[in-house]
Amino acid sequence: MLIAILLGFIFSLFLVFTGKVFRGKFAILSAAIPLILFIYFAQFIGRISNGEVITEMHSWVPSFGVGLGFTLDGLSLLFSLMITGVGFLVFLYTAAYLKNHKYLDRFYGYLSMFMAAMLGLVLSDNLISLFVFWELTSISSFFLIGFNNSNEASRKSAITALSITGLGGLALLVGAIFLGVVTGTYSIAEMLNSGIDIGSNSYYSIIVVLIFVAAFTKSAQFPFHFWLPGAMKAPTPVSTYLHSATMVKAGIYLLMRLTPVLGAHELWNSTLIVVGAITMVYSAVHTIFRTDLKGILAYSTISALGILVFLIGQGTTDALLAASVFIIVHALYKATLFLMTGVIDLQTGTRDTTVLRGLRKVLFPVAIAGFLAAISSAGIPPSIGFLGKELTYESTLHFEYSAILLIVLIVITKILLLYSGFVAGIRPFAGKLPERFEKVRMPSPLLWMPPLLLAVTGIVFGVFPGIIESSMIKPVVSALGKDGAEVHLQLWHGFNTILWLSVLTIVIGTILYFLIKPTARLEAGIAKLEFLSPKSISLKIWVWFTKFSDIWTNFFQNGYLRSYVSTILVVLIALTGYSLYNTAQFNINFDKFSKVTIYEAVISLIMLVAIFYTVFTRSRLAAVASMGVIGYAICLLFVFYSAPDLAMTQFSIDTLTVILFVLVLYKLPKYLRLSDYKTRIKDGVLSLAVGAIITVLVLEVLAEPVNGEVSDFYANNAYLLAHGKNVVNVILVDFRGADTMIEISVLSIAAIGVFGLLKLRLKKSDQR
Amino acid sequence: MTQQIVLYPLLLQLLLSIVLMFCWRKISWQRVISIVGGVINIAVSAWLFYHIWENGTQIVQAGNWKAPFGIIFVGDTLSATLVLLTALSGVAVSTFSSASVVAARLKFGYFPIFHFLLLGLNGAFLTGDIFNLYVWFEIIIISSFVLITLGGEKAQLEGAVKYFTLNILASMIFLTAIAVLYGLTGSLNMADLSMKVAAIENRGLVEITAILFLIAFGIKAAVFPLYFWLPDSYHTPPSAVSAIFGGLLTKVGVYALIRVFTLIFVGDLFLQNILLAMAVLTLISGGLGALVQNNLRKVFSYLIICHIGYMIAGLGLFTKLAISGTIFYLIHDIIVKTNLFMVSGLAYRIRGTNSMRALGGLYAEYPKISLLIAIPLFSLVGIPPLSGFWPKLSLISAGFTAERWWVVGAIVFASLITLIIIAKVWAAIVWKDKTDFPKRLNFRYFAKLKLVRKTQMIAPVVFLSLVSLYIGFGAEHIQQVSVRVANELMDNQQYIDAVYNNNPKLNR
Amino acid sequence: MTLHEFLYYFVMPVLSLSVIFIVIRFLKGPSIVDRVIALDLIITTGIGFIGAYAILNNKPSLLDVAMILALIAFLSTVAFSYYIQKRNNK
Amino acid sequence: MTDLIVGILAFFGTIFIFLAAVGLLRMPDTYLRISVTTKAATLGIGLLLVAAAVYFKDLSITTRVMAILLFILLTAPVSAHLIGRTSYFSGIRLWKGSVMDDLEGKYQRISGVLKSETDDTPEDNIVHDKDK
Amino acid sequence: MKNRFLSNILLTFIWVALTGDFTFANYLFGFVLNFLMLRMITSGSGNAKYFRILPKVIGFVFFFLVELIKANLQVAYEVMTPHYNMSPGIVKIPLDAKSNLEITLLANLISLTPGTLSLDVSDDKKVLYVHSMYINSREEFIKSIKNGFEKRILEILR
Amino acid sequence: MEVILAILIGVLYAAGIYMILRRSLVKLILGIIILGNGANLLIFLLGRIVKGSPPIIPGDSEVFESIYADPVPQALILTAIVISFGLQSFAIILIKRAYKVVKTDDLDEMNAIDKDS
Amino acid sequence: MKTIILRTASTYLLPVLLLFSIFILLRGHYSPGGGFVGGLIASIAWVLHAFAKGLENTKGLIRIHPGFLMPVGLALAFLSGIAPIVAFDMPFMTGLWYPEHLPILGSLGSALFFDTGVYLVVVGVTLTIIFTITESA
Ligand code: NA
Ligand code: NA
Repeated sequence: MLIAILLGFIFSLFLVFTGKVFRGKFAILSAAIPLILFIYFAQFIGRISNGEVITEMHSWVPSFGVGLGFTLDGLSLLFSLMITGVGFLVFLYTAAYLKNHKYLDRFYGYLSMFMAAMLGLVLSDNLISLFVFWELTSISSFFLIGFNNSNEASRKSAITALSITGLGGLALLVGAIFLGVVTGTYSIAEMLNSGIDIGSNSYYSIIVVLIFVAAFTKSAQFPFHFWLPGAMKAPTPVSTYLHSATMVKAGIYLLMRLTPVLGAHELWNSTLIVVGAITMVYSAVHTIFRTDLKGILAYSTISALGILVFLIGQGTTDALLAASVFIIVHALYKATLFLMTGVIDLQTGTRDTTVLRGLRKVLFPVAIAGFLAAISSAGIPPSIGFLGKELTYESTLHFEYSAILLIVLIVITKILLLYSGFVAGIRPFAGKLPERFEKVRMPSPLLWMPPLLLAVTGIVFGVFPGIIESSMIKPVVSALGKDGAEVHLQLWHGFNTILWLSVLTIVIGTILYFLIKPTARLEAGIAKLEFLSPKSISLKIWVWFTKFSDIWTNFFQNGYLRSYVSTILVVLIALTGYSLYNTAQFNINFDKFSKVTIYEAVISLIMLVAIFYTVFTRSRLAAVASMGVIGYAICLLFVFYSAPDLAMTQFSIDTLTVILFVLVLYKLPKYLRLSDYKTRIKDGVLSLAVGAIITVLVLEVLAEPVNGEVSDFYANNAYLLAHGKNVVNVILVDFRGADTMIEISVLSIAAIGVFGLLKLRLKKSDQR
Repeated sequence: MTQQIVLYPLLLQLLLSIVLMFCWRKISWQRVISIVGGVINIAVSAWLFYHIWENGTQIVQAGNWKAPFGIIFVGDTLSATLVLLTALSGVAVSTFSSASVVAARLKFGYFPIFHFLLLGLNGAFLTGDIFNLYVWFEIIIISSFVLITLGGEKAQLEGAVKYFTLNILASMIFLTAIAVLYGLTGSLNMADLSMKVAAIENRGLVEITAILFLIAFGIKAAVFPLYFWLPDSYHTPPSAVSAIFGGLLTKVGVYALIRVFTLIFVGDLFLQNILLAMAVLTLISGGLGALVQNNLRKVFSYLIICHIGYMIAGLGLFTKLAISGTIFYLIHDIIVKTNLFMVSGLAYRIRGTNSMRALGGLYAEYPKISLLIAIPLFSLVGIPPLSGFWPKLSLISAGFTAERWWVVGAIVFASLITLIIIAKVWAAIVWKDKTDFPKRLNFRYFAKLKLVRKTQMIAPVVFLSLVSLYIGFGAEHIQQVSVRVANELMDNQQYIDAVYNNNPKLNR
Repeated sequence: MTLHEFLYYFVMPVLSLSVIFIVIRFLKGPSIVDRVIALDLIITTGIGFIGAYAILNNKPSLLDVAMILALIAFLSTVAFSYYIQKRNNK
Repeated sequence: MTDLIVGILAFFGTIFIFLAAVGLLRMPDTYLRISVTTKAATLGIGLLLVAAAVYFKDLSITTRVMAILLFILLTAPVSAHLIGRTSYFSGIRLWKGSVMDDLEGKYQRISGVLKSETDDTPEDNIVHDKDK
Repeated sequence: MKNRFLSNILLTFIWVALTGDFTFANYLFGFVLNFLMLRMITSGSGNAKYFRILPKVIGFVFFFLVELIKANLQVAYEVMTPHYNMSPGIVKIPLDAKSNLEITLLANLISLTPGTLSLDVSDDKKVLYVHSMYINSREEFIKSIKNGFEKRILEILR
Repeated sequence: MEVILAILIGVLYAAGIYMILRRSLVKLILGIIILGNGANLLIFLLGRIVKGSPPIIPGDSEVFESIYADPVPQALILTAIVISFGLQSFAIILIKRAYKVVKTDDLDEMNAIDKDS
Repeated sequence: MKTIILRTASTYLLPVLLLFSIFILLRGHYSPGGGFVGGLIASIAWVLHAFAKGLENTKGLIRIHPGFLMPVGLALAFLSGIAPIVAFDMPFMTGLWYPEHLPILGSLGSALFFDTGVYLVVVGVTLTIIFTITESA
């Protein structure tokens, strides 16, 4: 299985180096990859339907408890087949759709990367590796949405999509980690086997909310749904593959996969039902107001995803069964509709439903595909869509809480979806062919065969539900923790409430179809309410957020060095001051200190005076001179306190520094510009606070006992072992010689720096 | 031979610097020496790492004076890892510099100073003496300062003044802290300090000292609200310089924080909370800053800050798991940030600007380079399984275990914002069509470079990309290293024992 | 009165007083030249200080410092002169 | 006996330094201050150092003291000359009680040339008014 | 050649005196050291005959010390009394001294003596400008300098 | 005396910082130097001060016979002084260079925060 | 500067100061002094010379670029540091001592070579800085 998953990655890597070959007529060869994979997964159908679960384990990062553990059960098999099957058709379709596109090879690269990631996602047993693949789907989706990279809108949509799914991805990561910490494993199988009741864990709600955020963003649930219509900027094969059949279902997959782990809890059920319901109705209503084919399909997709979440939320066996079937239904008809849209777009140059008419005359096979998909979408027998709808109604009707309300909502949704299915799949082909479309030609079979195949499959499954009943649906349901559930799929259920609801749905929907014509006016109408939509609210929040970032950043990073210094000092004062205030013990014993002699006092006084003068004089040169005085005073202090070496060095360096200053200063204007009065007061307070803290700190340290172990060692061994009597010098060249070695390096660097600074003049073109 | 192995990376860099100084004007020699020396350095550092991995912590007593009297160089797993990473980044930047740094700069000592900088970094990682650490910090400051100003015009000088002042301020605070520590214990050896500080009764003083260290290293590590020097200066020097700065300079601050707060000042709750608060604000502030920039290198600069937050968060959480996350992130970040700044240099060389508004068209013109750039960019985001992803596992787990929700929140926030920013960067420099940014006169555009120079610019990016791919895909190895480092750090007795029990042949 | 007391109670205080006078001149200026002279004299007096202090503490090694002071002090005067002349030439 | 000699030397040394300090404070113009300080301080230091040499009675100390004195004797007048010259050059006026100024008009402002006689390039000559 | 040799010897003595180590090895070391150093720095010329002038040098030193103390007392009086009794000014002194060394020595000694300060030497080395605290008459002052310091210095150096 | 020195050190720190906060680059660097002096004195004082006993083993003995000043802080300060000298000289030259390029030593005029550049 | 007095004085001060600097260097191990201060004094000697006689004269006298002293000094210090490793497999900077007591220097050891390296570096650095800045003044 590992190879199967990696195949896509390997192929995309392969394309990096051999891309040119796959840009032309050989492009179609790449469809071999999904085909092989489809066949590979198809061969497991038998084993899986016998209740077998195939697992495979590859060690990866055991330190994190992260392995490449793959599980092939009903659920993952269903998804794998969808991914590779639809994938195969999309690959074929693309070869014609983007024929001779200069980046066709890259497109295939991203597409197969996506496919591989998606397979990894659905096959992973380990939550972290699931997350890894989850993110890879987001990234490949990012590249695909932005495929028309010259188009700014396309780039923006890609970023939006990545941001939203990225948010979800992080939520998944955090949720997964929390789950991992709580259960002690990242393996879903082990979580189930461990028997830990996560529902009663105090972190349950946090974890569930995180998982929800992940699933909702990926599966475009309200209010995170708005990235999906934007993602329609991508080429149609992408919309088909990622944004209807596979990737958006990853969230659904996640919810289904975790149902046995986290489900059967009130929070789980009610949240999913509410969010699913809102999403499905909200988006279904939206479809009425769209005129762009892809726009209609995008919203109907969101609505369908809402239905799935709604069903998973119910969590009953019936509901999960309905969800399983509906996944297949939706994949088949939505992929068809998208591919069909692509053909129409390519051949007519428009996707505007207000102008598209009568295309059946020129694009007959496509019209058939569209029609079949439309009835499947509408839930009209004998399509499999009917089956899906019946199961949905049934489970909703039997749901234990608020069944009436829920059934009303789902019926409304279904009616609207019928409408939109008809608008997308039938309207472009019905009626009279306008003049402008008379010259439309039949495209290559590569373009019309895939949608037709998908559409026909939908009918075949509808007529013979047995094909999928035990081979696919039953294993899925059992994978969802409903082992041994009765699964029986059939078109005819007899005359019951559900059937009447179906009839109602079909009738009202059909009436709507004839009543409401998609018009630009309608679209403009909804646009007025746009400011209330999650999209514009998010956008507004984003704008505010960016503004805030700007203010925040410029507040701190204002370019003024002294404001930086001030901030740092404020932190220093606050922290040390707080600590001093809390812990200081003023047990300073003044007797321990040496007494003050007059000369020490005078030198200190002079130093003080010189400091003040340096600080307050307006002449630079006078400041330099008086800094010299400070230095000489310190030098004398060093002499008094037994540090002749220091005194010498201090004095020489002080003198040299003065010389350097003097050599530099004469170029500068004589006097300084001063800050205003208020600033000076503020700075003064700040500096004095630091000074005070330092003084107090020093006095406190002086009150502590002295430990002379190290210096005694130096003193005792300076002559005996290191052959020197000036202990300071012995320390410098021997005991701590390494310091000195570095120090002379520092000096050399400084000199090189000065040399470069003054001598190096770069040409304008060489700067930076 | 292996007795002194801890010192070999240092001695090698020093030797290189000296030799390069002797070759003052012979810049073609310098290029060769620097690159060949860099390769040898990798070998030496790898040897050191292997040796320490096999035999545990190694020490060298400079001057053969035993602890705590002489200066001790200690190679534990953390040090060895960082030395190895420095070597990897170093050779990449050497190579990149050979092509991207103009000859005029090379004639004024670029390479010797570059190797001095590497020397300083290695020294800081290996020393076991707190004052010696200060001295290494100074060599780092001065060499980075020279590199930042070399041939500098207005923007560069402005940046340099801020860089200089705030780093000097940090050094002063560091020095003050050392003085206090010496005043309290009479010692400078870090292992010795570890024991002596633990025995001090006046805990308040210890806490204040720790705060001083925190601020000093915090400035170097560029944590909130001490990072201001960084965004104002990192975008100004040549990209090769930014690369080594971006990759390693702030990390020395992080290293110092880790070392000091796991060895000397352990278990102060107040400080841990401060660290966590700083980490959270760093993650947020860095992210916000990066969001509003339009200069590629400024974006990366703010991202440096942002991501420092991860490492500080791990240190603040102070559990083995968290520390291992910090270490993993450190390893990842060094490689990726170095690479990113080289990428920015590449972009600059291609288009003559780093403004994201003016950049663009890489996708059409240089598809392979675009793909190459994707590796560091998305590693930075932590798109799994690229390298930035793994440490977040540890950090988030640790945050969860400690019930520090705001830390987890900040980590998530920073990850998300990084993702958005990198997506923007990608869209702006790779996807967007070439802009009508005016051609610069006499500018040596990438396309005009000789093949060997082109190779010298691309090869290091490829090299570091491979390394970061390894970090991502071979995460198990890196995680083993991180866990071992975390174990060593959380048990400071191990360090102390290594320093004291290792008797050299001549026992004075 | 011993020599020690003499140094302690007379020499050092008088030298201190001298330094204060010099510093006053340093502060008063009025010209930069006056400050330079004062600076020079502070160093010179410093040499005296060190000499007396060496006797007082019986530490001849301190005279080495005096030696350095005597040698180098002159250079800052040279530099200042150089500066002032250059500035006037400007 | 030694102590007495040391004491006397130290006494005079200190006094001369003190005089220089007072002179520096009191003298009315820069030239006079230079004049006063160079001399008094040199002598003062000399005496103090000799006191030290006598006190330690060590040849190496004595030679060191001699070296210091040599340095001072070499450098003090040179620096006095430099700073005095600079003062004049930068336009510092003589005290109002000064009786003559032979330097008037001899320095060339731009070239820095010092002539021995006043010549006919008055615009470049440095002339300052006496302090009124 | 001779001049350099003498400088070398002189410096060797200074060295030995400085180190306070009067051994043969130290003389040798000092000699070699100074030889090397002189070799490095020697550029100009200027001859001096050390042996002939040595007694004169000693005599001059005493003369100078006396002058020094005398003048210092004068200054002391000036400084300590409340009123100024001085009549300062800048005087131009024509030079007999010709070589740089002669001029410099003269100027320095004048500066060292209290109350007088050599301000500068004209570029043609013809005159020395001296600031003095007590100028009763220009001629008298010039004569005192020329007969005092200048004469003695020239005696020693020529 | 320790108290006086402690206060003096505080004043040096305060003065250094105050000058770093000024507008002039020259003052800023003077501030850094003063701060450095403060730090050196701090090390010196915290190593505890001893009057008139340099850590130089007297003429003919092999070890100290009387008290001596702690040589370690002295060695540290020496290193710090020399390092600061390197940094300072570079900084001072920077004033010159900055003045040449930016035409001012006024720091308030050195604050480009253009997001594009 | 155009002053004969300073120029002449500096001619005589230069050797004295240089001599003195070496003196300070050599005795560092026993008395106050050492490579740093020694180097500083030597540099000051040259700087003084440059002030008095002009930079070109001084440079002509030194002949080599002072910057060259930096790698030389560093190399000397470096070699004395690694000598113990190379020769005796002892740690970096282990003091190596010539067993006999020598005149002037006292004990001769690697520390002296190290200090001489320091001296050269300090001279090289200081002169490079001051000469460069004077040239570009
Ligand atoms: Na009087
Ligand atoms: Na005089």
